[in-house]
Amino acid sequence: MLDHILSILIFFPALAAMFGFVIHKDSIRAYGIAVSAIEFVLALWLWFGFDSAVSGMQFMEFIPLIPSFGINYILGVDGISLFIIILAAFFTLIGIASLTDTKNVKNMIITLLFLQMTMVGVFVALDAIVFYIFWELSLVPMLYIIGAWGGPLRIYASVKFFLYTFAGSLVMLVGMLFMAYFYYQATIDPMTGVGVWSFAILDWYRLILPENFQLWLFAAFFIGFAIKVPMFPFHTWLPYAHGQAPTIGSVILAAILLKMGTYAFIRFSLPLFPDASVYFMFPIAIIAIVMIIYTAMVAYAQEDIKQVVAYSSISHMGVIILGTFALNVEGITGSIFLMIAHGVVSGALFLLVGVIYDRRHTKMMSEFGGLASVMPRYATIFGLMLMASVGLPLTINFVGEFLSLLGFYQQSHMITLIAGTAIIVGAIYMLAAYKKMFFGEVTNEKNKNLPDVNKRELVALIPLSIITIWLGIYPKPILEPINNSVESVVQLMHDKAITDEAKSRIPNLIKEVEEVEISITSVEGAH
Amino acid sequence: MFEAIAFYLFSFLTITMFFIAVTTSQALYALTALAAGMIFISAFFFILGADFLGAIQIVVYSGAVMALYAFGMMFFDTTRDVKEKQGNKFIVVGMGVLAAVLVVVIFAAPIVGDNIVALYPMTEGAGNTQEVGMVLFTKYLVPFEVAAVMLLVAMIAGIVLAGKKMDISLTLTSDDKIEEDENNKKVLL
Amino acid sequence: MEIGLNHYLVLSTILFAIGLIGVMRRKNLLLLFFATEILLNSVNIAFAAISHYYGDLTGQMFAFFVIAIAASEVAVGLGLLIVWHKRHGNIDLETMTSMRG
Amino acid sequence: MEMFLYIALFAPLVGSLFAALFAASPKTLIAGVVPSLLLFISFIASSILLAYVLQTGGAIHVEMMTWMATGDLYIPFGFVVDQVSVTMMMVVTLVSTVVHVYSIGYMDHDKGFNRFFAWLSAFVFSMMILVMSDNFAGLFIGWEGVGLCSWGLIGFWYHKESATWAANEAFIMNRIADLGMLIGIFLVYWNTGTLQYEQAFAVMPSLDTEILTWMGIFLFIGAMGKSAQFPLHTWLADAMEGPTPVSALIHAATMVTAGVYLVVRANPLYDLIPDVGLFIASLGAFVAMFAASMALVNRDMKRIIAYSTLSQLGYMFVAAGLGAYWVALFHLMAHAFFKALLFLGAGNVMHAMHDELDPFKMGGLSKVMKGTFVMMTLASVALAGLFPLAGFFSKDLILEVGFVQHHYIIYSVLLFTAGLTAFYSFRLVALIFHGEERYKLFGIHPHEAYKFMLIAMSPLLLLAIVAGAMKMTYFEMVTAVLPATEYHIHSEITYWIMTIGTQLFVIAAIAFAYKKYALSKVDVPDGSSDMEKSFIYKLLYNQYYIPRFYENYFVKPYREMSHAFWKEMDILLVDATVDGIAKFIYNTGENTRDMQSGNLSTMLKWMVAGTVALLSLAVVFALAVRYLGV
Amino acid sequence: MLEPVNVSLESLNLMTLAPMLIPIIGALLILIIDIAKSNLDKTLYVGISLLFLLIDFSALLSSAGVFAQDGTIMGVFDLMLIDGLAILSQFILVGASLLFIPLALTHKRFHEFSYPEFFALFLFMISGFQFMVATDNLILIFVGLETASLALYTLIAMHNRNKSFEAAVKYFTMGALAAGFFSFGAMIFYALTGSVELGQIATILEANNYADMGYVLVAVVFMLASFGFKLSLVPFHTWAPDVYEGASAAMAGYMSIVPKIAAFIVVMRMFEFLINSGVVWLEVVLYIFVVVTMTAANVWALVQTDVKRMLAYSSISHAGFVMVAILIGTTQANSALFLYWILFSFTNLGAFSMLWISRQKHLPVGQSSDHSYNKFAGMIKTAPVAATIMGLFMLSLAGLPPFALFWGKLYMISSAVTAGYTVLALIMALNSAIAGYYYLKLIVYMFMKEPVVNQDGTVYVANATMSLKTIIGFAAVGTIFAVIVVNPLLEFITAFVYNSGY
Repeated sequence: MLDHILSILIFFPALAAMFGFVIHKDSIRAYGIAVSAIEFVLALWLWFGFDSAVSGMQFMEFIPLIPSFGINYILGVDGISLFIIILAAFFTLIGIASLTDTKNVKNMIITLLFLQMTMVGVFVALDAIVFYIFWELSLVPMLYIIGAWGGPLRIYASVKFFLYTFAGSLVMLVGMLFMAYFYYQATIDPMTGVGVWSFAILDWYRLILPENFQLWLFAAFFIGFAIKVPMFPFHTWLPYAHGQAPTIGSVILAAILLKMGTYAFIRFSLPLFPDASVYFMFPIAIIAIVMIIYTAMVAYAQEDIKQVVAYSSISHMGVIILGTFALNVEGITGSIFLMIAHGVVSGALFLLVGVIYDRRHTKMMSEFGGLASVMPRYATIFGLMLMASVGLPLTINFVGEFLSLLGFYQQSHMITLIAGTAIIVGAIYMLAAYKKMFFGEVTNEKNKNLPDVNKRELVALIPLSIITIWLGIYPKPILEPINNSVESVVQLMHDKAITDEAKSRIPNLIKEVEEVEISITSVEGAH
Repeated sequence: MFEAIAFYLFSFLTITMFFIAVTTSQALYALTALAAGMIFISAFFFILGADFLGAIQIVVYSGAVMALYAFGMMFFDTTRDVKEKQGNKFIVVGMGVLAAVLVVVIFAAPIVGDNIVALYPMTEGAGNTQEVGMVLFTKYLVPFEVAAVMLLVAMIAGIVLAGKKMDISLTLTSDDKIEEDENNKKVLL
Repeated sequence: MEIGLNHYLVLSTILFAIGLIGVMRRKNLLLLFFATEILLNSVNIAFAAISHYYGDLTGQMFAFFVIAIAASEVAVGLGLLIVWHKRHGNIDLETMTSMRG
Repeated sequence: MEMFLYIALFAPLVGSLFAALFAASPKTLIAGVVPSLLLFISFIASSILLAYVLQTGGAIHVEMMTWMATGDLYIPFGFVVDQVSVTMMMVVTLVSTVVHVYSIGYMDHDKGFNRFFAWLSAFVFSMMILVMSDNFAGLFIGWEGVGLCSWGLIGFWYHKESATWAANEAFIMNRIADLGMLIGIFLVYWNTGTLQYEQAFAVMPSLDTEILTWMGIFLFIGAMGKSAQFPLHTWLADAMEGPTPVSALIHAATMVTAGVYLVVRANPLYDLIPDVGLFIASLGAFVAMFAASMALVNRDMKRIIAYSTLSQLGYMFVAAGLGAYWVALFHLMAHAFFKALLFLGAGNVMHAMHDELDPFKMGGLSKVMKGTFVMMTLASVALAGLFPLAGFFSKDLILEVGFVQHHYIIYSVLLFTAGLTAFYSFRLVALIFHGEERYKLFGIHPHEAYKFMLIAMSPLLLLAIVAGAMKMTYFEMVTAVLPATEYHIHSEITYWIMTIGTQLFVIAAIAFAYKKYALSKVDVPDGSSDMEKSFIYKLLYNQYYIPRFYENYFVKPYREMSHAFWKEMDILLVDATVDGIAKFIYNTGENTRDMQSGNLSTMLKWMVAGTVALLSLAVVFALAVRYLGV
Repeated sequence: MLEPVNVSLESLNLMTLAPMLIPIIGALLILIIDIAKSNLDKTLYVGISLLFLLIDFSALLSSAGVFAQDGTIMGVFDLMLIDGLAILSQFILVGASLLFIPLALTHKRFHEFSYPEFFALFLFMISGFQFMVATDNLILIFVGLETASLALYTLIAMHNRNKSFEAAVKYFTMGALAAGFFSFGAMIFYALTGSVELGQIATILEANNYADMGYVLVAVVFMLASFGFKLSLVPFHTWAPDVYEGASAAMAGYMSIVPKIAAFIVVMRMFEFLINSGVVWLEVVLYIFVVVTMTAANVWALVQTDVKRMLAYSSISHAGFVMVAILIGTTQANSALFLYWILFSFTNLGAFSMLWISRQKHLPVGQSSDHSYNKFAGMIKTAPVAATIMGLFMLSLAGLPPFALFWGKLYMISSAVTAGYTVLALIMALNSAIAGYYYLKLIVYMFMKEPVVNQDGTVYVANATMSLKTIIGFAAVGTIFAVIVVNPLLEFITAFVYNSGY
């Protein structure tokens, strides 16, 4: 069964969702929890069966789909994707378990299960088109979740979310088609004059492109990814999406969906275009700085607690981007770890915002104040997550943030110094928000008798708190597999780099080159 | 010389007639001018040796088509002056003239006649009708049959559209009403 | 003064242009149909001329079928006009603007 | 021995978690007692470790487990108990035990009793990590940990706006410095390839001075934040919003000295870069005087002590900067004892005065609070550096260091500051304990604190008195790891002149303070006296207007800029552009849909127009081909 | 004297006529039955039509088999040309018709289906289109085109309400103008080459090395105008929205597919050789055409308030998208055209059918058109299955993977990329994004708004019968599981297109 565990992981929730249609709406929640729990167990099983020492892809599956055009159903998982998959399964589980919306629960749970399919699919796909399928498909359930259960501006927010990402990914699709075409060109057999179409990412890895081609393709992929991440200035959909989405939507959006973009950078942009990555390193780093500082400042100005968390997500994504473009093992490992960390922490923060929203039906911070005395447990968990978000050592976020910044320091001291202000500006808006909500006297009558977090909410929050601290103290089980896979990526990049600049920027880990590269010389002749 | 005189004469006549046909505000004038123009065109056919075509032109157009139009005109009662509001005449005439000028600019140059082979050459000594028949019933047998189908289609179309059955629309009548009418044995269908 | 193929082509063009003007300026549908007849007829002249100058019968064939087509169009066109006229009592195309935008 | 190390380290954590169990429930005595006991155990363990270190002269080094490992980076949870860290451990565990016990009484009536102990013990745990860690990353954990606990404790009374504000300020200010520290750590890593002290310091001599200088500067920036050096000093005074035991433990004895500890710990680095050292010393001297000057006029008891702390930290940095690491550490230790004592005494006074902080509203308390009076006076004496108390030995040593190293300006500044110190310390004592009983005007009935609190304070008193005597033992111990420079003024006469001169100067300052505040009539200042109107007074009273400066030129612009970024940039520029593109497309459709007028004639015209347009294109092209031969 | 012509029956290859004759026979049969006994139920005629279409389909299958073996077949004095394009397009023609005919079996009674003539005309029309694609002789193309068009005008008008008359008249009039353009263009080609067969024309023009470029271009202009009308390229598209709105939804869906594929084939035959022999002008003009058509139609679709009209504009945009294949002209592009159109047929016919089953005889209360967006508001609550299926079609039209149309788009854009049309590929991609908006708008209405028209959802399936549901289910399944058939389809198409020399 482990041979097909990835397919099972993808399609089990979808099948279950289909069956969900016939389940009575009173028992749908139990059904949803059961399904997502099974999925989570499967994901854990995947981890269990995963060989941490291996840096390459594992559990590969291959089914021809459109072989004549090089599109095949190829799956595989490595250290980079493994934990995001587990995270996705985990968040779906606790998302459903802590679901508080009562309107159309059945539709919601079915949608969530479909969403889970797409999320897992994105991270295990090793064929660009299969990746693209899940990437795009993930928009639909999210569109529905935001649009059907969201706030007053929900339609605007959901449509904006959808179209913005959709537009970006179409540009990316063009890039993918170019990539496949270049592969075709490179593999043209001089005897027959016929090449091989392939959208398999691992095939693409073996392709060395001339620098100017890399630049253009990098840009095409970049647009798709940057909007998803979202990077400044493509970020404006996010505050609306978060602001309007129901709690569960925000949680999954922040925890998993945003990670697709950064994951894709590591899966596509870096190994495919090492020279372009080096070329664009500094512009992107500057964007990352803007994301970090600018959005942190905007977060500080917010009046709505959910918007604070939303903008904080962008700020953190900036650090992730920075770590990714450190192009060394420390930075990339850090950024992947930070993806997971940010998933856990921001997911938890959105859940926490949801807790208070359920009670008061407002998210404006001015409505609160002094909650620490009314809801001490809530305040404590919120405080913990806040500190994690701020990047306090021994919380999960610190490991990622530290490694990301450490990694980038090798590339540029100045930029890291500026980016490092993340820890300052992050503290500013988070503490300010916490102060507004939890400190001071309870002034608003409505807040006087708010119940503290209940069991259902704790079911979601306690595990998250435990993970937050556990992985902050002992990140090794996760860091190690990530590290191994990242090392092979970095080595691949180093080997593929053609410019001296790139060769010197990307460290050589001095390992044996496993694969023989196919060098393209004929690509120039294509146009 | 004769050919030239004939060409210019009939050119003048057809152009005039057709011009009247599209500009006059009297529907009757238009119809008459059109019919006249058609007949003048058949003159060209005769000049060019396409006797069969000339005959068909007179029979079909001046005979059938014009008659149809005449009936139509009576039906629509358009014999009176037709008031047609014109927007910007300049655009209409301008575009027409421009189109003509543009094409004429191209047509002013002679065609390079190389490599042109008459696939169905006219045979010396055979009448035009004979030639036409020969080609029509070999090479163009299929289009001929399709044209027959087309005429059938046109006929059915004309009958259906002008038929009485179109007067009461089932599309606009509610189903209950239709049932009722059918039950009352009123002839609807 | 030899009358060449180009003469006929130019004549055909002029008649075609007249037809176009008619198509554009006529608001009465019946008269508009007249203009479309002119279009087809103008082409027929050219076909016959080319056929003549090349000594090839295909042109005449084409003209023959064009006439057939023109005749069929009249039938369908008049049918449509009749239906419209029955409902609206006019055949003015200015009244046909229920769908737009 | 490793077991004792772990006991010393984790006992406070256990205590904290234990108290945290009760955090949400009403006051439970056990939540205070157990952590105190555990801390005592920790103290015992530390003492055993101290004994071990003293005996063997070696260090205990353990590596508990891996924390982070990726690429070439390897960071373990490693702990080292050597002479330096064991000193710190002793100070920390001792003072915190005292403070814990004291707090049982002090926080007696507080609703957040249990929560308080959770935070307090957590703080001790962080501090232990900070001092025991064997690498920079571990240090940073403790560094941030104490920051967090400091935040929690300053803002302990979270319903008070000023407290929460001060907590956030402290946290954020520290974060600014932490960034420097982080960069310093990055520098260390990328240049030495490791973050372990031992290995890193071993590599450093082979590195470029420039790189080392940067390393030194950035690490010191970190230290500046924690130790509240100028210009990051404002948070310390505001931090006095926290409960007084917190001030005693965190903002006097332990956390604020972390910066000094860092410099001492990194002595191999700073030895290589004397220029940076000199800068540190100069800054230290400046802060010493700067802080003392503000203490002169302040009217808040705790703030005065806080400024005094600041000033003493300056002294420590002078010593550390000048390479006299062991002196700095020695003063750190001594200072911890008497300053904690002073704060706890102040706490007693506050309790007695129902949280009144203005010493002008007190006076004559010596009658009702004998024990406290004695303790505070002795602590002040120690602070002033009078023989034979602890301060004399440690502080004079720093003066000597300055003198011996020919940094006469620093020396004079420090000397002058010593006088100021004596003045403001006794100004405070005089105002609180002597003179008229002004508190009666405000209808307060002061009472002495619980006995056990006083007893708890007594170890500190003892140490404040006798710590100086341990100087030579101490010297021998720490110089096993620190540079063993002795600072002796070559000429006996100069030495005696200096010492006695200093003592006389200090005594004079004390006398002046007593004359002015204890013997003459003191009014509660109402801003009417000439002194209060003078520029200098206002300058000092307003803390050189620095907080206001920060408020006006950093905080406010930041807030305004944030708002502008949100409203003007994010919404009006970035988002509006995105929406604008969408709207443009939509409006294009809206504006051009008239093309579809529904009029058949127009439709036909469009068709002809399209054809004519194509024709024109075609003819132009064709003519170009025909005549130009394109 | 004229020599008698000896013709052997084998050389005529009469079998090439079979697929076109079958619907004609069916139509005549229907007419005869009607004469023999009137007032028979429409199911009979639907059955007969289906039967003959199926026979037609199998005839096509056998032609395909022959083609796969022997390559292109000429027949009946070389007039009929059965090559890969002809076979593929006839498959689409007949296939789409097969899907269309059962839509006549609605729950409500609509005027046109009460005529046996409707089915006869329909079959005649199919045969007309079949003739159009199975020859390269301009005369037969013209006659086939007119046969089909005249039938189509009538079919539209037979819906019998004001809008359908208006639509038919508009379509007819513009069609007459387009016919004029066609004949004028054909005339110039004839003048240039003395031939009306496209293959012959190509040969002669190439032999002359395009000496008469001016003539060629003018001919191309008129042909473009004529087929621009058929394919609804901007600015010749103006009929399309009105006609789609006026026709019944089923007919509109049908019209968005069948006439266009026939026109595409002719255009492909006509322009491909020109493009490939480097007529830069045509390339430029087609470039402008496809970009303008895609974009403008999309932009107009954005502002529509009626779903059917929106779908009309969207169909225009899709046509522009597919026109790219003609511009590019590689084998891959031409294969993409067929792949796209097959997948598009499923999806678009499905979408229009969804409108068809929600059709009411009278305007819903408070609505200004048959299928306003408002009518679909909150459909997920009242008719969840219908809403889901409709949403599916919308997503597919938007090109969301893995639904049918995505694969078409993918392959089409890829062909642009492969041929070096980078900018064009980007424009295509961005246009898909713009298009996303209006498809999404319907989804938004269906899934995210509260119902306004009625609360019980019956309105959405008012017109539904088993056969309609079957067709929609078929289209939906095809849309979802398209990925399975894409590979065999692609291989089949590529082989056919390649072996036809395109």
